[in-house]
Amino acid sequence: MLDKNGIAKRIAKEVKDGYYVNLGIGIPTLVANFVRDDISVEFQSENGVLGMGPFPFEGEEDADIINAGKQTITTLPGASFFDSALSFGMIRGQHVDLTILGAMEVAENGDIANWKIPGKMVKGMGGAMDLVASAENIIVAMMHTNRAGESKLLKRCTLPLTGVQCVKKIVTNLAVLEVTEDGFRLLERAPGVSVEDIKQATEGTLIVEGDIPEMQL
Amino acid sequence: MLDKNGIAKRIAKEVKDGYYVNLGIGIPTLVANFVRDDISVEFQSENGVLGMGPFPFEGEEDADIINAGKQTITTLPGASFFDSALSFGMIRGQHVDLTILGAMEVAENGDIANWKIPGKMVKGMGGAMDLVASAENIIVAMMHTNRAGESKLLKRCTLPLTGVQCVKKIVTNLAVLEVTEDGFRLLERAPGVSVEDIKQATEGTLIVEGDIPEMQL
Amino acid sequence: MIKKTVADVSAALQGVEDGMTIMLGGFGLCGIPENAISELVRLGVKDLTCISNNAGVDDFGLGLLLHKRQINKMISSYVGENEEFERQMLSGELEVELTPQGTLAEKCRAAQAGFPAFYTPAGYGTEVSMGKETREFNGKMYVLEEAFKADFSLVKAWKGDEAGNLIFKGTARNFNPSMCGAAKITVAEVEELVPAGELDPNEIHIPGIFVSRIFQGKDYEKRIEQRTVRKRN
Amino acid sequence: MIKKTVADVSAALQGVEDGMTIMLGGFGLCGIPENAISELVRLGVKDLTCISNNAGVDDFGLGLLLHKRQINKMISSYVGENEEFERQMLSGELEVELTPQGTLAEKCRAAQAGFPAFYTPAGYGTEVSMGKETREFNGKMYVLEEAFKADFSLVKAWKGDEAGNLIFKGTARNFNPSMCGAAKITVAEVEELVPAGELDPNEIHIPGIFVSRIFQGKDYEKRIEQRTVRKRN
Repeated sequence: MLDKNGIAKRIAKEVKDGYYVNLGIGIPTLVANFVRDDISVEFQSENGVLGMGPFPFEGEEDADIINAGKQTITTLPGASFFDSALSFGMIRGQHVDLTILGAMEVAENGDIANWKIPGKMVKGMGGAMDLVASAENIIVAMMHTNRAGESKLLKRCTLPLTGVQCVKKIVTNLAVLEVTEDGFRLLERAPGVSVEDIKQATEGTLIVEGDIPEMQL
Repeated sequence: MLDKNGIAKRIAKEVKDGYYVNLGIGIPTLVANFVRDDISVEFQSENGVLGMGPFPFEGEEDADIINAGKQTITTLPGASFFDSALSFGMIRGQHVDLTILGAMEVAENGDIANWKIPGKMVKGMGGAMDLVASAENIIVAMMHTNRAGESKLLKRCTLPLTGVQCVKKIVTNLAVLEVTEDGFRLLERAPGVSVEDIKQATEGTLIVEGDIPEMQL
Repeated sequence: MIKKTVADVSAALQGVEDGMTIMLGGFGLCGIPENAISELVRLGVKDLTCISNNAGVDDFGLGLLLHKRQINKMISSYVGENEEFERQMLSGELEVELTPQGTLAEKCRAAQAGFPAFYTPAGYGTEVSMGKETREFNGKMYVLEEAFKADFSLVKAWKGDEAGNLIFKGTARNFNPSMCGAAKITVAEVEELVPAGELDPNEIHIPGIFVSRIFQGKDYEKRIEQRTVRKRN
Repeated sequence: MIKKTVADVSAALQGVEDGMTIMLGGFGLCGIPENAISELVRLGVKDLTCISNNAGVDDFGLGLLLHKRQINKMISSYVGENEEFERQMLSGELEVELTPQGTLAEKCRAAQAGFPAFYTPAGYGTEVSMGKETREFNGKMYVLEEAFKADFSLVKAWKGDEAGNLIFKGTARNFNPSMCGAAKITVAEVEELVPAGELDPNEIHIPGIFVSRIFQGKDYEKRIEQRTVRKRN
């Protein structure tokens, strides 16, 4: 079973040379720490920066240079700043190669819910609806079950949707799964997790074909 | 009767302090020469410059700085360059206060035709359709009649239209006219031109109320 | 050159009235029009509809207006980080219209550029598209979204000149450029106001034609919401 | 940093084939991709559809392609100043689709930014709107125009870096920025190619994400169509 860093580490393997990547808040942010050094990747933040670097050294924070999580950041050589309209032009126009974001629920048809729980304070969708409606390549990073132990991989989402039929891949603390026309296809098990464990934790249709390998991290 | 410079001179009086102005090719271009020195005006060219100045001194031409007529120009302090999409955002978004352009025909309902003569080589509408469809304040600068002596102020345009019900004012070699719901209202006569002369040269409905003053140039 | 400079924030906000719709630039607390917000508090105008990506924090940014109950309705994409906001929203005192961030930006840009409406894929199949026209283009579904209509647009830039030309800095650019000229009156406050001719015409982000009034702001706090740093080795 | 540099114009235009749709930046002869046009002539690709505001002059710009009969169809707003163009158009050899200039720019920008279509007032009530959907918003009529679809976009910038970031100069900017990322492959030629990090991130007009390949152009002629000057006193 993986912890949050483990999930991020596994997702980092999906990041290919030459990719522009948008990372959501939470586990996705951690992915940047695990991307291989020998490939070229640029991180985009929807508030208007491409080519984000690490956090600044103490004392070098600039209030005018932040990411979408409102954290102070730095930029790398080749970076650029731009306005919100152009930023979402990048996203909507499918120039960003990979979007990694968290979710409350994912349905076996690729629907995703990650912005609203009826009856609770709603903070808003931010850029998530634009990202999921536009991106060709979306990976969800999340725990396989919620705190009550209920599956977050469902036949149908129960929460208000963020986007429809858009999720392509899911990496959880238990498994890597692909969204197919027939349901969630199990690709990999987390270390020490059995296919049976994953079946138990998955409410939606789970497709298990042949031997399921353990993740290589 | 006015010559081209006279028409431009009369139109220059319509340019008010604080106006952003787009000038079409031909007579409209001449208007810039007659705008009062004591008011602030900025000229926009749809190829991407605001704050155009006079032609450059000999030897100082820059191939990268031209107007929409492809002429080499200079810029004044406070000028800016921008791309075509933003430029037409200015025009479409009605940030340009006054558009002055030429025409082949104007109809009494404000329709304008200035881009195409069937059977002849068509060069294209350039930015004219965007300008006339967007601008709130359009003045047409043209001769009252064509080379064959036929009126260019018509009941209905006979040539393919550039825009509908958009022209507000017309300044010709004979008169200043306003487009109203009832037709062309005669506002001023050119020096030495009688109301009768103007009636003769106007095919569309001409409204003559009271004494028609002679233009002050 | 058409001069857009006004003496101070008070002159810049002349005409702001109760019940108006006001756009405000900024992402989080980054690039917000600090001076203009303070003046709105001082003026005490009420029943405002505010279009802003976020709603500030409890004691800064739009939180200051919320605290004084000056805002009736917020149109935003994300409104976390603000307890007073949450209280007013849950009690029904405050109306909130949540809009996807890219749609919010484009609704500003559409108003600036004279587009009445546009089709975007964001929000299709979600409650955001409820009551809106949806339509297929090339096998994909889109939602029709309309341009904003606003009375004032309050933006913050880094440098500006007398002609109203603006240059933004870093990610403080965000929504500010698209809001310029997207309301009847656009007020720009800048950290540095220079004479016309000092800014390179090639480096201007927003031409002065989109700005109605410009003034030199003061006392910028530029608060950081999430101060994240790393240690030097 | 994702490197976009290629060795030369020949590498940059790899993949251009007969029958493709190609966008080309420039207004008149200002800001046209001179190197890429020469390479298209050298390659001899035929049956091209070219999206470009103008069509060059007889012996320069797109006129060079017209002369070799490489263009089947032009989508432009203004095509004067070109006798060979006129001959081919009148004889029916060349198809011409005339589009209002602002609509042309926005059809590029829509393709870049993932908008399938937009409503514009330009051309309403004229033959440009024939066969297109028209619609009223707030009492005014608009025409629905769709985003362009193109295979290659060929743009010219002043400075560029290895990451594909671009800065344009003066009015040579024109259609170039909106065409970046508006086709499957975007090729940028620049007068000066610098290492990543040399351009100020705040001054970049088009981020490298919209550019597929970049190369250092050479032998720029930058011909002036209308040399207008004044005498010194």
